[in-house]
Formats: sequence, C-alpha cells, structure tokens
Amino acid sequence: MIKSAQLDSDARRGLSQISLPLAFSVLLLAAPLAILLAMSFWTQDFLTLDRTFTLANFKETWTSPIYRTLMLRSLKISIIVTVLTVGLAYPAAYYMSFVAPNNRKAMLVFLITIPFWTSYLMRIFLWKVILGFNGVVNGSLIGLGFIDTPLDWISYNQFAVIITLSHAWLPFAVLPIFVVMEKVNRSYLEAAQDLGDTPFQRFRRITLPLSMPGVVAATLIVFIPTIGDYVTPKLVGGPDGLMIANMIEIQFKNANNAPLGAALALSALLLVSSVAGIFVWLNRRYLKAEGAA
Amino acid sequence: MRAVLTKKRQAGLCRTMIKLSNIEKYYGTYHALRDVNCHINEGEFFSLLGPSGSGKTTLLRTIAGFEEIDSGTVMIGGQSMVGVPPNMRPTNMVFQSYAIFPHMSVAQNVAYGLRSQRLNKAKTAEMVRESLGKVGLAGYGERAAHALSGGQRQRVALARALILKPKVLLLDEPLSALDRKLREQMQSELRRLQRSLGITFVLVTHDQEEALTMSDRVAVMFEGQIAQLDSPQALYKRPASKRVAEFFGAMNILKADILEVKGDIATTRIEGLGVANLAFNPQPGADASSHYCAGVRPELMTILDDGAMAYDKETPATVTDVEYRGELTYYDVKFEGSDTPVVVSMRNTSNRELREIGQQVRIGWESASAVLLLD
Amino acid sequence: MLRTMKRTTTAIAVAAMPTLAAAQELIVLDWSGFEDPGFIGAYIKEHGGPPNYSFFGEEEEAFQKLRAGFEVDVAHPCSQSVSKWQLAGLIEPLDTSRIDRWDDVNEVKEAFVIDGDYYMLPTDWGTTSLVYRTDLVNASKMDSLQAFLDPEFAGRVSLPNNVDDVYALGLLATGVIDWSDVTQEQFEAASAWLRQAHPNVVTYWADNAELAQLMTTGEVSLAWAWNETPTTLIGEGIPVAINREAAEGSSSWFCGYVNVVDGPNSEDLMYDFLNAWMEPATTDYIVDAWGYGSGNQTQMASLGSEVLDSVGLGEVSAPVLVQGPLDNQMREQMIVEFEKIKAGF
Amino acid sequence: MSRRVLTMFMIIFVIFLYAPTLLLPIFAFNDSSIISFPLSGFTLNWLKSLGAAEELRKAAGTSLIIASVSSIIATMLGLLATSATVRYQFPGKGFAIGAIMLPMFLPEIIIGVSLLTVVLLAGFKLSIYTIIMGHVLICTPFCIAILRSSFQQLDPSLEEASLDLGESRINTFRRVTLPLIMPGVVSSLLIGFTISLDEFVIAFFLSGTEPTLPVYIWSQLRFPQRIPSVMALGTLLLILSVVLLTLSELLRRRSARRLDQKATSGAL
Repeated sequence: MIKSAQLDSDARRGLSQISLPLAFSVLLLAAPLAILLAMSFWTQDFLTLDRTFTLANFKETWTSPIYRTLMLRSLKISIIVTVLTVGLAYPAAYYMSFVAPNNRKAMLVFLITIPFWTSYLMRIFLWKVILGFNGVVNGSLIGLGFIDTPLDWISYNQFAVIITLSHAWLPFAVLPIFVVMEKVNRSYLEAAQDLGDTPFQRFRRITLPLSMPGVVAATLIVFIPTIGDYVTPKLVGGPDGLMIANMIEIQFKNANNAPLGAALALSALLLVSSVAGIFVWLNRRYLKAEGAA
Repeated sequence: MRAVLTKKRQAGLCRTMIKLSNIEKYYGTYHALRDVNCHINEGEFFSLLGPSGSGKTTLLRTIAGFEEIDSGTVMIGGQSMVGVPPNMRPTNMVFQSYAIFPHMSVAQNVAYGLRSQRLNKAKTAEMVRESLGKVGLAGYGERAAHALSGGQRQRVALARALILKPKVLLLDEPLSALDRKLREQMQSELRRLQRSLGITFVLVTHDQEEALTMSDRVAVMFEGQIAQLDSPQALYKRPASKRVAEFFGAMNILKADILEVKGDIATTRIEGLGVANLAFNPQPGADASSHYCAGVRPELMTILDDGAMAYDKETPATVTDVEYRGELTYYDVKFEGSDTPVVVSMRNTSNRELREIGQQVRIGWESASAVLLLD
Repeated sequence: MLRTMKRTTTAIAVAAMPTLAAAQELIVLDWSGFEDPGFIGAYIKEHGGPPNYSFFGEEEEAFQKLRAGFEVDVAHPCSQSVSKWQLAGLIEPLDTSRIDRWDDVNEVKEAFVIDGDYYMLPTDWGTTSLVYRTDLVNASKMDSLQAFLDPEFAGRVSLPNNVDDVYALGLLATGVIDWSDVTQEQFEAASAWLRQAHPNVVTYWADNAELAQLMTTGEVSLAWAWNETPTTLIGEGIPVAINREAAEGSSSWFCGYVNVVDGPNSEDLMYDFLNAWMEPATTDYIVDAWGYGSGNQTQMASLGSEVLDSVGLGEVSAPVLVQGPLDNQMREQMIVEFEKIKAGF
Repeated sequence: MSRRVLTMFMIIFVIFLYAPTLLLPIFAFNDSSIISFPLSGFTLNWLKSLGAAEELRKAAGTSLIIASVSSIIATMLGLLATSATVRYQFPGKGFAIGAIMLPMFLPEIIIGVSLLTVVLLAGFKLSIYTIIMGHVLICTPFCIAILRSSFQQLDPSLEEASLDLGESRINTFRRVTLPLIMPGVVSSLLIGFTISLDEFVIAFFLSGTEPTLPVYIWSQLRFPQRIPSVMALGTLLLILSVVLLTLSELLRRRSARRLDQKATSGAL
C-alpha cells in the first residue's frame, strides 16, 4: 500500500550505498569519457593533436559509405547474435530452473561457465578446427556422404563470426535469465494452472512475463559488448566479416587518428544505446499489454 | 491481570506506552499523516481503523521505525524514538505478508531475533518450543517455511515476534489474507493471547467488525487524520461525524438544524422527526459554520404496536419497503414532510406480525439515541 | 625456487613501496616467447637470472602504453615503428661503443640512423615470400606474384593482416623494390593491385599459427607468408614450397631492441642485455630453434648457405624489398587504405 | 514444453558449449605445432614443455588471482549499487547508474589507455592491483545487470522483518538478503570471474611485469611457438576445474546425507 522508498533517510542510505561504486567509476572513467568526447571534436595529424573545434569527424562518420556499411553490418551481426544467444539461453535457463532438481542447480551453473575459462584465443583456434576446411563439421559431412567437397561458407565470414560470438556469450545470457527464473514464485505457476491454464498458456502468461527482466538483462549483456568486439571479426571474420569496432581500433592505434576513432566510438555508442533503449521500451509495452490482457 | 489494568484505567492510573504528538508526514507533495496525536496505553489492544490510503499503515510503520516523519515526536515507554532504528525499538511487528524467511525452517524463523541475546542452543530451543506452543504450532519447528499454510505462517510470524517479549506488538492487517472462518478464530486467539501476555497490541485493519470485537480502543483514520479515537462502544453509539458513523454499520442520517445550544445540550430540529434536545460536544476542528446532521441507528427505533410501552418520542410514518431477514426485519419508512427513507430494524418475535407496505405506523425513539454528527 | 620466492616477496613489496621495489632489475617490453633464456644466455650467466618482462601483442599497443607513461628500459619493436617512436620522444640513441660486436651487426642498422644516431639494434629478422601447397597448385604458375590475382585461386589465398607485409607485396608486384622513397603514384598502383587481389582472399592471416592451420587443411593453398610458416609446415610433413625468387621478388623484415627514454634502471644492464643478444650462441639458437635470422651478420654467414636456405633465410638472386623505415605519412596512408581494401572498398 | 524435450535440448546445449573445449585435450597431445586435422600422433611434449614455461605458468597463476579478487570486489560493488538503486529514491540516481554502467558501452582500448593514464598520474606502479582495478571497473556493470533482477524480486518486508526483530542492517544483509539473492550472487561472481579471466585489452595496458594469461597468450600471436603448450595448460585448467566441481558436488552430497537434509529451498 505504501512504498517504503522516497524517504529522506532512505535517500541518504541510497546515496551512501552507491557512493563507493560511483566514486570508483567516476574517478576512473571521467577521464576516459572526457578525453573521448573532447577528442571527437579535434583533429590529429600523425602524432600532433589539433585542438581546434570541428565536426568533421562526425561528418565523416555519418556520410562516408565505408563507416555506414560497417556500422549497419555490426548492428546486423549483433542483433542476430543476440537473438540467437538469448533464444538458445532461454530454454537452457528454463531447464536449469524449472526442470533440474534443486540439488543439481549449482552444479549446472558451474558446468555452463567452465568451458569459458579457457582463453578465448584458444577457443577461436578450436572453432576454426571445427568449422574449417577439413574440420570437424566438414569432415563429418563428407564422412557421412552428404557432401563431396568441403563447404567453405561456414568459415571466415559473417556466419563464423555469428557462431563464435553466440557461443562465447551463451553463459552470459543463461545466467541472468536463470537468476530471474529462480525468483519466480512457484505458487504463481500453480495458481495459473489452477485457474485453468494449459502448460503452454501458463508459460506464455506467467513464466514468460515474469522472466522478462532476465531476458532484458541477457539481451543487453550480449548486445552491447558484441557491437564493440573487434577480436572475433579480426580472427574469424574473413574479408566480409569486419565490424565497426575493428575500424575504431585501427583509428586509435595504427592509423593515428584517435579523433576519428572517438567520433566513430561515440556514434556506435549512440547507435547501441538507441537500439537498446527501443528494446527496453518495447519490452515495457509488452509487459503492460500482458498485464492488461 | 486485565482486570487490574481496567481498574487502573478507571482510576486514571494507566501508563502511556506510546505517545504520538503532532505527527506530519509527506510523500513528496502527498500529505500522508496530518497532525496525528494520540496516546496508546500499556497493555491495551489498540486498533487503527480506516479505509485503504487513510494512513493507518504509515502510522504503524512510523511507530515501528520504518517511516521517517517530517515533524512531530514518537515516544515509546517514555523514550523519544527520534533517530532510533527499527532494530533498536521495543516493538515487534507482524507483517501483512508475514515476511516469513523462506530459506529457514520454522524454528529458525522463530529463533531469528534471539541471536543477539547469545543464548545457548538448549535455551534457544526451549524458548522456540515455548513460543510455538503459545501460538498453537507445537511440533512444527522443523518444517520448511514454504511448506506452511496461510494461517500457520501467521502464527509463525506471531511466535517470531513474541519470543522477543516486545513492549509493543504491531500487527499490519494480519488477518486480511485468511479465510473468514480462520479469521474469526484468529481474532479470538489474538485477543486471548494479548490478554494473557499483557503486551500492548497495535492492530491495523480496514475491517470495522474486527476492530470493534478485538480492541480496547480504536482510532478511526481518514485521509491521514484521526477522525475519532474511542472505545468500540462509544464509537458505535456516539460517532463524531457522518463519515465515522457510516463506517460502522447502518445509520440513518437526517438533516438537522441546531436551534440553540445550552451547555452540552443542543436544541435541534431534525428532518421528519421534529425538534429534540440532543447531547452536544463540539468536535475538534468544528466551528460556528460547521454543518451538522442527526443520526439514529435502525435498531434504536421501533415501530410501535398499538398501546405499546412508552417512548420518549413518537413520530408517524408510512412503510415503503419491507425486508425480512430471519432474525430481523428491516423496514423502510418515510416521515411526514421528509423524503429521506429511514431504516428501522425490528427483532422478529413470536407474537410480532410483519407490517405491510403502505401501512401507517408510529415510530418510537429516544432523543438520547439520536446523535449529532459533523457533516 | 629461491627465485620464485624472491619474486613473490617483490610482488608484495610493490604494494607497500611502489617506487623502491625491483630497482635494479632490467624491464624489457617484449613479445611473449622472447623471454626464452636461449636468447640471452650471457646475461643470465652474468646476472644470475633473466630480466623482468612485460609483454605486448601489437606494436601499436606497446606504443600507446609507453606514451601513457609506462616505464621500461628496453623495448622490442620492428623496423617501421622506430621513427614513429623516435618522433614521439619515446626512445633515445644507443651508445654503439658499448655494444661489443657492433661491427658484426647486420648493415640494416644503417636504416635506423636518425640525425646521425643509431636508434635500434637489429636482433631478429625474417623473410616474407610466396608460399604454396605443392599438391594443390601448379608450381609452374608460382614464379610470379601475379599468381595472387589468378581467379583460379579465388578463395584459396591468404595475405597477412599486417600493413607492412601487405604493401611490401603490393609494391613488389607493381615493380617497386625500395620503399624508402615511394611516390604517391607507386602507392596508388600498389593499392590498386591489392584491391584486385582482395576478392581472391579467404582471410587476412593474423599469425603464423593461423596460417599454418589454414595451409594444413588446404583451405589456403597460396599465401604471402613469413619464412617461419613454411619451415614449420615442412617440418610437419605438409607439402608446401617457398618461392623467394618469384620474378618480382620477396621481402624481409627486421625487429630489434630500442633504448627507451627514462628507463628506471641502469643502462649498464641494458647494454649487457643487448650484448647477450649479439653472442654467436644466440645466433645459432635463434636460427635453429626459432627459424629466424639473427642480427649478428658475421655469425649468420658462418652458418653456411645450406642451413640458411633450409629455413628460408639464404641469399636470393631475385629482388628483396627490405622493410626498412618508411615515411610516416606514407605509412599512415597505407594503413587507412589497407583498412578500406579489407572492408571491400 | 515436455520435460523430455527440454532435457534433450539441455544435453545438446551443453555439448555445443563444450564443443571447442573438448578438442582442447586432442591438440594438447597431438604431435604437431599446428592446430589442425589430420592428427599426427600422440605426444606428451607439450605437457612437459609447461615445466619449462615459467612465464606461462606464472601468468596463469596471476590470472586466477586477479579473476577471483576482481569478481569478488565487482560483486560487492554491484551489490551496493543495486541495493541502492532498486530500493531507494535519491537525487542523481539516473546519472549514478549511468556512470557505473558506462564501461559496458565504451571501447576497451579507450578504457585501457585512459585508465593507464589515470593510474600513472595517480602515482601507482603497474601491478596486479592496477589490473584488478580495471577489471573491477568493467565487471561491475555485468554484475549489476545480474544482481538487479535478483533484488527487484525480493520482498522488502523480509528485510524489514529482520530489522524489526532486532538485527542490524549488516546482519540483516548477511542473514536474510544474501541467502535469498544467492543464485544472483553466485552468477555474478561467475560472470565476473569469467570476464576477468579472459580479458586482454585492459589487462595489457594495466599490467606491469606480471602479465595475465590472456596478455601472455595474445602477445604470442606473432610468434606462436607455444600454442600447443597453451592448449596443454588449458587442458590442465579444464581438468582441474571439472575435478574441483565434481569434488565439491560429492562433498555436498555427503554432507547433505549426513545431515539427513534434503536440499529444500532454492538452488544455491
């Protein structure tokens, strides 16, 4: 009936609790962000920064076809990876929370994170072995007589980037969904069934809306960092798999054009935040509609 | 024990356990508590009654220490509670949701608050057993919390609070989640428990019947204010305002004009009933411009049989509707010169016949049973 | 064991006394793997143990880290970084009189002279050349770099994901052998050539392990590769051949140690370290165990052409584009252009 | 969805997760420095070479320490931030949470270079502490994303009940809040651990002379003499973690049996 928040002492408590993590972030991150922002309005000639204000970097970012192509490609790959990852993670989390016996849950959580304790570089090498020319997939397909010559569309392209990235982010998507599902009060499910829902209706009307916060968290956890990944496209992307982060990376390093890199990074940040924002908004609407129905 | 307290109270000796003075509380611009003042006595069963949103839970949580007030003081046992956090207050609470810790057994829940007392295991177990026994859950200690029924959860919540021997037990609508039968059973159990322990109970409820049956005194709250604070009987008989009156069962409300006030007697003209002298004590917040009306409970009026026993007042009326309800019959009647239907309830006795619609009757009533209500 | 314990104590002491600890241990910023004691046997013998290493994966990252103020005594970049690092004020001249075998040092050292001072001691080098699977491509077509453009090899070609090696190829293929004064037209011709080659490329290899993987499976049958890769592959029995004498030629690269300004430790230690690298024993070891050339020219020559040819380091008659220092503006253009080419623009 | 379908899905899911990792041992014992089929033969050389690869082993140790400490600190900061934002209203809340979540949005190279500048300006020497600092910064947003949902679904009256029963705020957190959000906390620790263990860019910029395993491995890209040794090391670490997991599971079962207690309440 009455919310316990909104109080002076609570406000103080909230502030004091957040002060430590906030101070940590601000102290360490204020500089990077300020530098990034300032730099995006400057220009660089080899090693010399020209601190005259200009919008040229943003103009180049938003008009040059190469950046637009890379930006859209990154967005596309990130969205596919996110959908794939969250789509696969959801039933897995569902299994862990609703099907697996209680005393197995902890073990399952560890089980799905352990493979990710080996270096990413090693995993990429091994992915290439799996997807590669004489790799596990092709070898099996040839061995089974499905194909005669190795498929070459499964490595060194966007497909390989998508597979590798989805795999890498799976545990990060499973965990948030699992955590939320663990909190779903089991009596709601019984209530729904009691009120005449079929298992599927019950899933759609109770489990899914209640686990939505986890899906949102998982989506953001996968989507946001994926667009910034430059290692995977560099190592498995081949010529058509490069993403915007590769370009940002190059501008900051080899190309000695940090200002353009900053403008690209900020634009990518803007793009990611808007897409993430739209997603969160759509989700709210969905939950509202679900609640009203 | 209770008898002693009652005597003390009669002698004006009972001690104040909780004193709330000038309490104001805002949520942003919403004025949640408006100048709340009241005393709650030691050993008293005190209820805060009101519709939802009236501020009763806020007031309870203010006593417990969960809400910070914007001005005013809370004293418990003679000590100011300013800056005293909930865990340091001599109060314990039974939450509306019961707040049973789901990861603990019943015994662990009950023993929860004992930890700071650093008792040995045997002593703790003994106290838990005793406390569970008091609430009728002997032998339930090893049950998992989530395996309990609603009534059992409530008992665990009680046992968990009572084991700490608080000076004040706060109950936030503890019975609202229970079914009717269980609720009635728990009402009497709570009452019995309170009597046997002698602890001050403060109960929040929106159910007037619950408040009337259980409490020594009830504070009726509307919109963040205490509208009336009195014993259940007085509240029923002498509600101070139309709102309070309507909150407690049926009351016939008729327009009234005060013609003259002499001391505590007001000569009043009541719609349809004529002029009568009614008891008058000005309500706080009322002034010369305040409007009043008169209220009479249906059971305090009678349809007079021919030549029946004398009533202070008699007024002719016409029956407009009859509703037979077994034990009672409700009649809607209209007085001459009034359009307001008035309900009269009559006990059905073996020799009493039902009246018919359209029949002319005489209504007997006492001027003492009519009350002046602030409009 | 004692060393390990000492290191551990140092690590703890670092927390307590940030500036005092590790005062007299040389700090080397290097590629990982170069902490191999075989390279600096003399130093270890003299000082009882190896120096402290800090590792980097890309020169540009090392550059950024040094620029941000990370203090080391000596670093290990490759030839193209020297002038950039010097311009950024990160490195200072070497005192050649303190390098015992200075006269034996490969003459490429002259390429690292800026304003009369020597800035890098070349210590390790290799070659980049045409490498192919003998069982998968027709050897007769492998005598020209134009093979990379042949549609027959579409999807079977891998080029380095490394601007220097790639432009060395582009320039060689368009007839430039010395890139020290490459003109804008030559650069554009090389870019156009690389753009033409791009559709044939299945991927730009990032490292030897990756290329070795690709060539072993046969996904790549033709590559522009470091000499180390074919050496490894041949050692594993994979049918590959190296052609350093393609008509247009091949390339060579150099890496070495530079003297970082404001190194926290004594320069004596640094010169001991550099001298250890110039020991003949180091040369023998690096050629034998790693398949790289050594900066000690004299000792390299003494190994004999048979040994050197077997690891792809021997003398060749075709032109060699030495990846010496390159005009910084030009290199920057190459970097930007290469990114565009890779992205298909 | 029927249980059998879900169980089948889970089995395939786990196989997919382990797909690349299962090849790890193969190449750790394959007698070739090239990570590729066909296999050339069995060897223990790579495993033996670990004995000599002192830097590699040290790097692995450093990484484990950094990952453990970072995940614990990041989870603690995440708990503070989450509890503040989920429970309380206070001015500047949006800004605060935005600032804390920001590292998730910024390119790592930016974070790396500028952290290095900040750290050096502040007069710190690069060490495992500076890496921990950087990793805490980037792990905290992930921890918050996980912990947030845990907190959101926690009934606030449970904590109030504890306070009301006389426990202090800290003990309330320990006895009531923490056990109830345990699945979230464990997941947060695991995510922090996993991210830190595999993070390269920030670790590179903030490492002094004690590299982490990813820094070491990534910097070997150009001269990959020891990739199979790294595979051998990965195999050992994998086996170690599986053994530890099995061991703890066995221990848990035994103690559960001894206490004759069926694990009743929520997961972890």
